[in-house]
Amino acid sequence: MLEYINIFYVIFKRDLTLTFREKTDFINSLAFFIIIVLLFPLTFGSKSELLNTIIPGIIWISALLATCLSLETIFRSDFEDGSIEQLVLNRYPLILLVSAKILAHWITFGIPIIVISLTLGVILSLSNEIMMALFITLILGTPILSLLGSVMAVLTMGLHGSMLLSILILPLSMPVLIFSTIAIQNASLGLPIVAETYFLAGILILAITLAPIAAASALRIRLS
Amino acid sequence: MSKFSINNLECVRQNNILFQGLNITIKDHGLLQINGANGSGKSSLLQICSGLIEPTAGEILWNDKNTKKYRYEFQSNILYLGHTNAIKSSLTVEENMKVMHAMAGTKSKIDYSIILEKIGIPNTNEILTCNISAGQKRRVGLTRLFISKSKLWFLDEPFNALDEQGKKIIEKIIIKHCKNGGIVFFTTHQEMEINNYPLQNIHLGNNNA
Amino acid sequence: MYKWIHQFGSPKYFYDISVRLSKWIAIVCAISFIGGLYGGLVLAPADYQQGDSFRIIYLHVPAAWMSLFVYLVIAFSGAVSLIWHIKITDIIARASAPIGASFTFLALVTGAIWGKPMWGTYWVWDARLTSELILLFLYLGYIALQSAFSDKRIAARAGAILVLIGVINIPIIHYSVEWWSTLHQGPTISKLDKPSIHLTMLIPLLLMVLAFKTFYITTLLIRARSEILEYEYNSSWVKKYVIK
Amino acid sequence: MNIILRGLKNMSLNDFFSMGGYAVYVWSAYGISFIVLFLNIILAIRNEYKTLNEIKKRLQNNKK
Repeated sequence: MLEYINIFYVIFKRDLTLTFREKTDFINSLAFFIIIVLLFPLTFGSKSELLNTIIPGIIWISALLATCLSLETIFRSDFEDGSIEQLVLNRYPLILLVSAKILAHWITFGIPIIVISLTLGVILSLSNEIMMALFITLILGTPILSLLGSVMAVLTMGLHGSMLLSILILPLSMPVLIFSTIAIQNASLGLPIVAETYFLAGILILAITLAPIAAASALRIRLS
Repeated sequence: MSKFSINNLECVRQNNILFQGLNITIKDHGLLQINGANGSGKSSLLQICSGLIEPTAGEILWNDKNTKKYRYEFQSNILYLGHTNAIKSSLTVEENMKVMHAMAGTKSKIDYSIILEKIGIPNTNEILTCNISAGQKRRVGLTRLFISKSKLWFLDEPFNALDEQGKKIIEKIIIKHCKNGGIVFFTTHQEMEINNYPLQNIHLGNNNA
Repeated sequence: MYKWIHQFGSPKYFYDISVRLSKWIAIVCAISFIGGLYGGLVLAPADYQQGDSFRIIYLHVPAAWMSLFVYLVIAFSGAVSLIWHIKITDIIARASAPIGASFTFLALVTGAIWGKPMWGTYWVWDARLTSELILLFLYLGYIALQSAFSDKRIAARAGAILVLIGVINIPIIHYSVEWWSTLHQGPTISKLDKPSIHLTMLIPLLLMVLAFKTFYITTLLIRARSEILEYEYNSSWVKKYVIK
Repeated sequence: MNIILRGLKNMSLNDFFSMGGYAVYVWSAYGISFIVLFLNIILAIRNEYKTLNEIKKRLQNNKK
């Protein structure tokens, strides 16, 4: 049992060091996220009433788009230098290795987006309930995007053009976006947001159980 | 005493038949060389045997058990090394070897510097692999042969991008592995690579089509 | 049982069947189409509320129903081809995707056209129409993924994985859109639902559903035939067949 | 049987086409549907002939 934890930790640490050594993807995705959020106050005028009703929605949409762009990096570097074959053909179950990579992707791309969106929320002066709702929905939502996105990333690995990955992942991430924006609106009206959080948690658990299996079999198919 | 056998394997790629009705059985101490022109299906045969690709027909048995059903039992005894040497360019040589060590699952502590000396690129532990030459990268990839303890090796053109001295080192390690009970499949496009060890030879040419 | 599947799964056997079958099913489709249209347009009395504009139901409901049905067929054949590596189900999934996409497009267009006389705007954010729209994106994603691969076998099995995930997501999408639309708009008394309609209105509707289903099968068989030829073009029976 | 005949009797031709004032919507919906379905079937048939001819051509020049 110990060696499984060890291999999980080794792959996880390897991916973390890789992302922090090649900072480009990491910084691009966060810069992209911030720029999109800042576009909206510029277009709608910072004091307009309309703005602070839709700011949480904007933050969520740009979080979704930023994760879309960063999904490609999970398997691209492994696919290019061939270490994907070592992952598939080794003694440890592929599901374990793939979930290590997905967790590494969530840590390196999901958590910074959550931190930055909260700071943006503070800058754009959102009330505390909205901030809490935004935090909860992001904490539950971004892992779903990473999990579903990793399967799509495997399917579109090595194909030209990363548009295909976004076309595949966006329709599937609609429920996450819908439940999060409803939760935020309820929070702004002071209503309880328990129902949407349960939904998001339900989808998250479904994604955690199914996505690594799907990603593992997709990897085997993609390489054959 | 383990046995690796292939029964009437067939592979059709883009509607031309690479090979058909291939039967091979290899026991311990076996060494098999697969040679043929480029694109004659050498790598496909290797990838099919290692389970990466599915053949259009036929099956692969390890100790008479179908490798697809007993996938992880088979996979814990093999080492596959493709054309690309599967190392991360932004990690240092030692970090790459640490990952290989964990992937190979060997419990014993391994001193990486000794292996690097054996393979001919001493004290390059701390250098980032992007700053070393292609030949040295190939050798870092080949350090897997020292680290892994699997019995069955599938090596795809282990000798290319290697100078004379490198070829000798790899030849020595392959023969040593075969001597103490290992099985090695390797592909090459030159004629005879290893000549001081009894080896089976499969020639894949377009005459099979 | 397993032998039957394999025997049915062989492309040559499927090809012969499809040549004979598609003629008969085409006839059934034509008859039910004419019967449904005649019944719907002529026989059925005008709806007391919407007048004659409700006749679009005879196109909208079968198309919407078929769009989901075809997606389930693709998911089922994808699952079968993943588990048992049968070539025919790959071809069925690949051939039925464009048909399913055009059904969804039809459902959306007829739904929008129907919305104009009833709600005054072409596009109304009704729960069903929005989940149809997302289903259309799922189809486009599947077709785009299929055409992105050069090797047909990998394309089919990658598409199967995508569709299986899509199928698991469809109830989630449908429910979240339902939740979303009841929140924003309040429960629209949408006429898109199958109203408890009078018998003379119901029969044409069933005929139209039969017509759409048989249309799907005929087009699927024809499209599958050309896919089979492409798959097997260097095998002996294709050469014999082509020269004949 | 009489239902079918009854339909024909009381519906004169021009108010059949006017569809109780909603002619534009009903007929445009039916028109688009026919076009889409027709396109589907035609493309499928054309595709089949195209592949058949392609294979014929390929066999010819293989034989040469």
